[in-house]
Amino acid sequence: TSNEPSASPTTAAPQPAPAASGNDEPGDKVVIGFSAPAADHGWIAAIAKNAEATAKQYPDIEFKPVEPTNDINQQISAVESLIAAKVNALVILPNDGQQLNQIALRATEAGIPVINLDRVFPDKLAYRTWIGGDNYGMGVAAGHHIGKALKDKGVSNPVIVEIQGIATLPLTQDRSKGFEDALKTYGFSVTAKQDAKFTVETGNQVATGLLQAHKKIDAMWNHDDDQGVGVLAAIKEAGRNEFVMVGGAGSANAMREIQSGTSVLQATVTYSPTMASSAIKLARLIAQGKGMSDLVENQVPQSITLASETITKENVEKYLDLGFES
Amino acid sequence: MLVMRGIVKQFPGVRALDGVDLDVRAGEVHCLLGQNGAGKSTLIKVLAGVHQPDEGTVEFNGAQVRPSGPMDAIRLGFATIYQELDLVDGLSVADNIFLGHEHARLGFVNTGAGHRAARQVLERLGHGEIRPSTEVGRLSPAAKQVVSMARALSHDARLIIMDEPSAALAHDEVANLFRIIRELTGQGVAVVYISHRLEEIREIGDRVTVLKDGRTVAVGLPARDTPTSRIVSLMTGRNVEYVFPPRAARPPGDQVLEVEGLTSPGAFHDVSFSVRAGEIVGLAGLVGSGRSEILEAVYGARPASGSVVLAGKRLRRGGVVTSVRRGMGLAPEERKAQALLLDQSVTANITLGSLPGFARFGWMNRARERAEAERLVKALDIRPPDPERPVKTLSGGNQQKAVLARWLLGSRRLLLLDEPTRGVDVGARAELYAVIRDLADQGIGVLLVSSEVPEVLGLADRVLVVREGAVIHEAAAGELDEHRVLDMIMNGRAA
Amino acid sequence: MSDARRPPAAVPETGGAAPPPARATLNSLTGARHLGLLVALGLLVVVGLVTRPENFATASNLVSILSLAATIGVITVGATFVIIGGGIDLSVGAIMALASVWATTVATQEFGPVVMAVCAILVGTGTGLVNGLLIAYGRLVPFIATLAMLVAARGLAQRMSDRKTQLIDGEGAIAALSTTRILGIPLLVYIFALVVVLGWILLNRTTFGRRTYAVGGNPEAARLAGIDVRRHTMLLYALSGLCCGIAAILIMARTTTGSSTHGDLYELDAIAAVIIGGTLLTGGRGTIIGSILGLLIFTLITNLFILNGLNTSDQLIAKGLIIVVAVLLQRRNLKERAP
Amino acid sequence: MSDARRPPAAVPETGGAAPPPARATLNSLTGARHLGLLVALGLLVVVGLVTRPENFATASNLVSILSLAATIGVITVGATFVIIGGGIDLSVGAIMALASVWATTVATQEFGPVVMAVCAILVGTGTGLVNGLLIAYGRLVPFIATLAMLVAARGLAQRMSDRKTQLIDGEGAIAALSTTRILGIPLLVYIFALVVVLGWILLNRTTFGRRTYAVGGNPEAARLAGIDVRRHTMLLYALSGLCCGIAAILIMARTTTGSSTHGDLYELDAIAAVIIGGTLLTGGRGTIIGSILGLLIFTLITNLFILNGLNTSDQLIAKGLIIVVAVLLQRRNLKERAP
Ligand SMILES: Nc1ncnc2c1ncn2[C@@H]1O[C@H](COP(=O)(O)OP(=O)(O)OP(=O)(O)O)[C@@H](O)[C@H]1O
Ligand SMILES: Nc1ncnc2c1ncn2[C@@H]1O[C@H](COP(=O)(O)OP(=O)(O)OP(=O)(O)O)[C@@H](O)[C@H]1O
Ligand SMILES: [Mg+2]
Ligand SMILES: [Mg+2]
Repeated sequence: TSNEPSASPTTAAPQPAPAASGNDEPGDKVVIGFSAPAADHGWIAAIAKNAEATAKQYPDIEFKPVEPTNDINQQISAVESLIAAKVNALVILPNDGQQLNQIALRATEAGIPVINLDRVFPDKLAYRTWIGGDNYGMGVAAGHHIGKALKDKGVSNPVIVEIQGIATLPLTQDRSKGFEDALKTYGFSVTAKQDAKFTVETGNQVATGLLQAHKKIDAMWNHDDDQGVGVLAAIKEAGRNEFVMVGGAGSANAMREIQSGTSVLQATVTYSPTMASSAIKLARLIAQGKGMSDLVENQVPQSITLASETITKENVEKYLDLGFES
Repeated sequence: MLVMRGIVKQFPGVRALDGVDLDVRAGEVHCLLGQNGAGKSTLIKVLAGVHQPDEGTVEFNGAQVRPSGPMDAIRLGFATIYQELDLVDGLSVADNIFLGHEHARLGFVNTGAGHRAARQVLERLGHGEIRPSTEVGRLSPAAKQVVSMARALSHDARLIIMDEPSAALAHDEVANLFRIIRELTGQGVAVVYISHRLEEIREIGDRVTVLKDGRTVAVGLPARDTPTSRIVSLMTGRNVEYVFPPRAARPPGDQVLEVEGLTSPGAFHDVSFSVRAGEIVGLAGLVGSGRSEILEAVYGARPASGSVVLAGKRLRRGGVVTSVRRGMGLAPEERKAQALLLDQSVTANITLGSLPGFARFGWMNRARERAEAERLVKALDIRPPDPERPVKTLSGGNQQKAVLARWLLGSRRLLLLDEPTRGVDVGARAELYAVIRDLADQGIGVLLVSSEVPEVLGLADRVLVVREGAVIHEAAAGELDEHRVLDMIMNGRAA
Repeated sequence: MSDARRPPAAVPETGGAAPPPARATLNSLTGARHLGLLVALGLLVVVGLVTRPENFATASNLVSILSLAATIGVITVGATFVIIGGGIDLSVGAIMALASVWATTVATQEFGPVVMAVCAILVGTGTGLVNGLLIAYGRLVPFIATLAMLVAARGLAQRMSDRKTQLIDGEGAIAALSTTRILGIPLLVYIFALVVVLGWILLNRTTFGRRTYAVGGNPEAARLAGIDVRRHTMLLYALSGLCCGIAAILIMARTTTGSSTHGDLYELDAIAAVIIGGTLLTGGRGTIIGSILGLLIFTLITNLFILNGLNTSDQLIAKGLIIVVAVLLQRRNLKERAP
Repeated sequence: MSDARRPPAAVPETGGAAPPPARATLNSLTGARHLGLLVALGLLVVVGLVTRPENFATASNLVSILSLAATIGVITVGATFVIIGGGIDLSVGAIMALASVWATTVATQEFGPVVMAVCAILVGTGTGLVNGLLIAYGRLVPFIATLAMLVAARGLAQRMSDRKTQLIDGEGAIAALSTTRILGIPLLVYIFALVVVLGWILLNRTTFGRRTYAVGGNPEAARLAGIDVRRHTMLLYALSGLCCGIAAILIMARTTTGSSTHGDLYELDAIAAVIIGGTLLTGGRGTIIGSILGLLIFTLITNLFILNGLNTSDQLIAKGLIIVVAVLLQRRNLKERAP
């Protein structure tokens, strides 16, 4: 493990590179509203922080975050208040895209462009642009990494366990689907899966149980590096290291583990919270009526899916400063 | 030894004490008399540090004291037996007796020593059969009273205050209590004794102080020689004859209740009797003889085998709801635990048993409800006469009247009264007797349990003597006298 | 002694005889209790006016506060009955979730909005009835029975929905409850108000309400007074379930979805609102008005946070402090559990 | 009526008179109460043996169950005291989180593991003391005071940690509590056992324990007996806080982190364990052994689910049913709130 992680004050969000053209020149003043779930989780906290940091870089943005909450009813009220305040653009990471669809639609109807971050609204009329990670792709990346490693080792009939995040989120189901599909190409399948709740403690509890249930494991995919801290502690306590572990999201801590080379955690597949920075930038461009200068079109595209990258010991250097502190 | 002067205590809306004087000498039994709500309990609570007086002084052995809390009072050497039993149900007898002054070293309880000491106190009280390790919640009211007394004795007190200690006790137990009191006074301990039973005052008391409406109206009367009529008129401000209303002239009507072979294992067995309309049937017996259980079983509140027929129709066992709907009513023995909604108003308490009578399709007619409650508050002279007052701010006797008032509503065929005059003062008692007789005269059957034999004999038309869960004798009240009944209930001799 | 009716002379003489002051004190006490809540609410309003003068006092913000309060408000009405009746219901949020999921399954949606609404109400009431049966006749402790129901109902809801959020057609009649406005106020706020009024009437003007106080205040006395305590207890939980069913319709209208995640931790919020409102957790005392005021305080706090964009941590700290202050303003009076 | 000594004939009839049967009933009742729990535990063990013969009965699985139970077990001991004393503490999980965060800040970590442990304990006890002061002297209802503390402590924990999970050096003495084993059992299980034993002694063998029952069973009687009910109430919450502090050390050892998300919903689990264990929510009665058995039932259920790879939804449904069955096995007895 790293020695004093909390000592290194790398709290600052990664500084987004300046735009290739004159898009960074101050334009019309725009008010950007921002609503996200409660920051009780490292990844979400990084989202909120990145959004704020990026907004601060532009003197022409007035950033208006509202109370983050995990209660759908309250998030609806929060967005209502932003609509009432007549912001120029709305960046929304909904607790649940389906449940917030209605209110996003209302914002769009009120003439406010909605930038949908990460969890998608089912109704395309509800948003102007969607930007988010590729949950299915994340599962695929993890599946390929594990499939390949086990193929190389020549294992047949491997025991593969999966520790999910919150089971009721669509993103969890997408990740699992991708993982399953990728493994299938190697002729493997998931032996057991359990859901934790994105917290260190639940990760620890679920991992403890799974390690008991399976005396020999060949590979483990943990959806989330935050809960991964607890998972790793459980693995350590049980004194197990016979398997390959892959993480998810790409926290700085997970990267340090990978870098150390001594951990069971050999890789993690990214789901980067930098998307929040991009979302703010897009919101600004849309509100100011600008396009993305690297593209030919005069307007921002309708959807942008970030690729999920696989971080291993080989390429970890390159990613270290994009990693978020959980 | 103890001198209280000009004590004033104000509660929201009530001046409970309005300048009371009291002086108690070492080694005497000083009796405190007064109507329900006169302020007796409040006065002794001031002494026990439960209430802080608004005005007035307390002197003890010549020094000015001001007990600021129960702890303080105990330290001064005042021990108190409260009117409402204040025991912790979940703890054992020994733990209750020594609560707050446990046998302990460095915080660790010495259970053995505690049990030994508890046994000693209990034996001194003549109740060696109560085990120190028994959970108090499982004891009968009488046994709880003994534990309360044991607690007071366990302190090395110089003044013991007893607020109606005999209310839950039967004849024999009272005698036992008096023995202890004499023992105590012999050692120079002073006793302040509150009771509504004048004959007790005569037997044990040395001097009497009379309270009326929160004021002292007489100090230091000789307990034995003051005529009853004088005491009663001091208490009530009028002359009350302590007599029972005359029995009905006309013969009782149809059978209202017929009980056959009623049995509840462990409590009573094979009980059979009947009650006619307009008849008062009394159950006489010792505490613990099973009378309350018989009433509960008749009422359907306790499982029992055998048949209960009310007005010609057999009742399904175990259903209070049906019993009430068919015209029964029970005024239970422990008013606080079993009868009252302490937080609610007098009105809500009175009408609780006959809510459907005040409602149409479930909708309450509140005006009629209030009118009826007001009528009953007046009729029974519940004081203060404010039907909206929460019942918990009433004195004990007035609470008892509210319980009775509940069953004066609606059309009742049969009333079951368990110790209806417990804690009720002399004047109000006469009124209650009149009310009960009045009910019977209207054709209602009454089944009455009382631990005071004269009350049973004076009020009932017919008396059943209960002993150890069985009816051992039945006779018209006129054919019995107190001595014979006492002999039967104690020795089992059916004369 | 045949003069059963007492001579009037004695009456003015007695100690506690002066009823007018007594009455006054009593009333002012009750008043004071709600006064504390009103003062707390008032303070929050002042804070809102000072910090966000341009947004806070707008009609749209007030409507938004009421819409937010509606769902949990309906549940709070049911919870008030249960708690006054001496029980507790931890399963409210889960029942609401289950009702919302059941009412939005493909099979149910086919039959249209009325059937969906009826379905939600039946599921809610039925589940509440199961609680009631377990507690009243199975003699389970309410805390445990409803905790078990919480767990089981959420599990069932997840199972029925396959853990997915079930969308309702956005243009349907259910969603219209949230989008249709009369006098600028969405229908669901009217439903909330109606439930509060009916609840108030039921509690204060009917024998059912009287019995609720009796059953909670002293179950043994209620039983001996001829009240069927078990049946009543069972009905109380069914009533709470009914409220959850209605709340399910409201949340379906607001989110246009049914989901097993709806109403997470509503049980704590509802109980907190009821207790801040002055209802005793031990039963026998309490008011609907108090509960609703308590709830509005919570909602207003949230609204102020939203308007002021406070970060979560500071919000939580502030919320804790505000709760304490609000309650200190209306100190519990008279007999309470702890000293 | 001068015959002072009562004829012996009457004696065996009087209320508390017949002690042998009374005693027997009592003992068999207590026995039966725990018996119910033991039967439920036994059934779960049988299920484990049948469904996963190769994994369930292994030493390492048992150790793992105990390690899992340790953290919340310590909290349950404190919660038992509070509930027997007539109160309730909803803030346990939040206090544990705050203590874990405070003890793992950079500033604290500098001073080494002993200071970290002391810090966790002080923070826990101190926060519990604040609860106690608010309840005993500020006269707040326990439910509300500790709810406010729940909210505020989580907020403060988030603030201190800047919402990050704070890592502890994995090789340090704190983590060693989890990894060092004596006779194959990790140190933290010994700590858990020690807390249970000390708690049992405190409750059953000291005046503090007796007074806890008295304060919970009948606070007025306790006051009249000269017990300082307020002070005692305050101490009960401080004790609960102390247990949370100890639990914080254990969770730090297990997860090698301090985090504001630790202990989420522990309050419900702890209270549920205490009540399943036979302690009355209204206070005055209960046992430590019962609470621990209740907790083990919960832990065993979770363990079995994971071993058998059940999905969460089915887990929840099964858990609800098991709770009901476990409690039906040990029907609440004697005086209980509802009928
Ligand atoms: N806590 C209280 N709050 C308000 N009023 C009270 C309170 N306690 C007693 N009172 C009132 O004070 C008066 C005196 O009551 P107290 O209990 O001292 O009477 P008492 O003489 O003991 O009567 P009883 O013989 O019925 O026991 C009554 O009017 C009663 O209603
Ligand atoms: N809860 C109980 N559990 C076990 N036995 C009980 C219980 N209650 C009463 N008993 C027993 O039933 C018998 C009758 O009790 P109880 O004291 O009620 O008689 P009673 O004649 O009504 O006396 P009282 O004068 O107190 O009304 C006694 O032997 C008593 O021990
Ligand atoms: Mg009195
Ligand atoms: Mg009796």
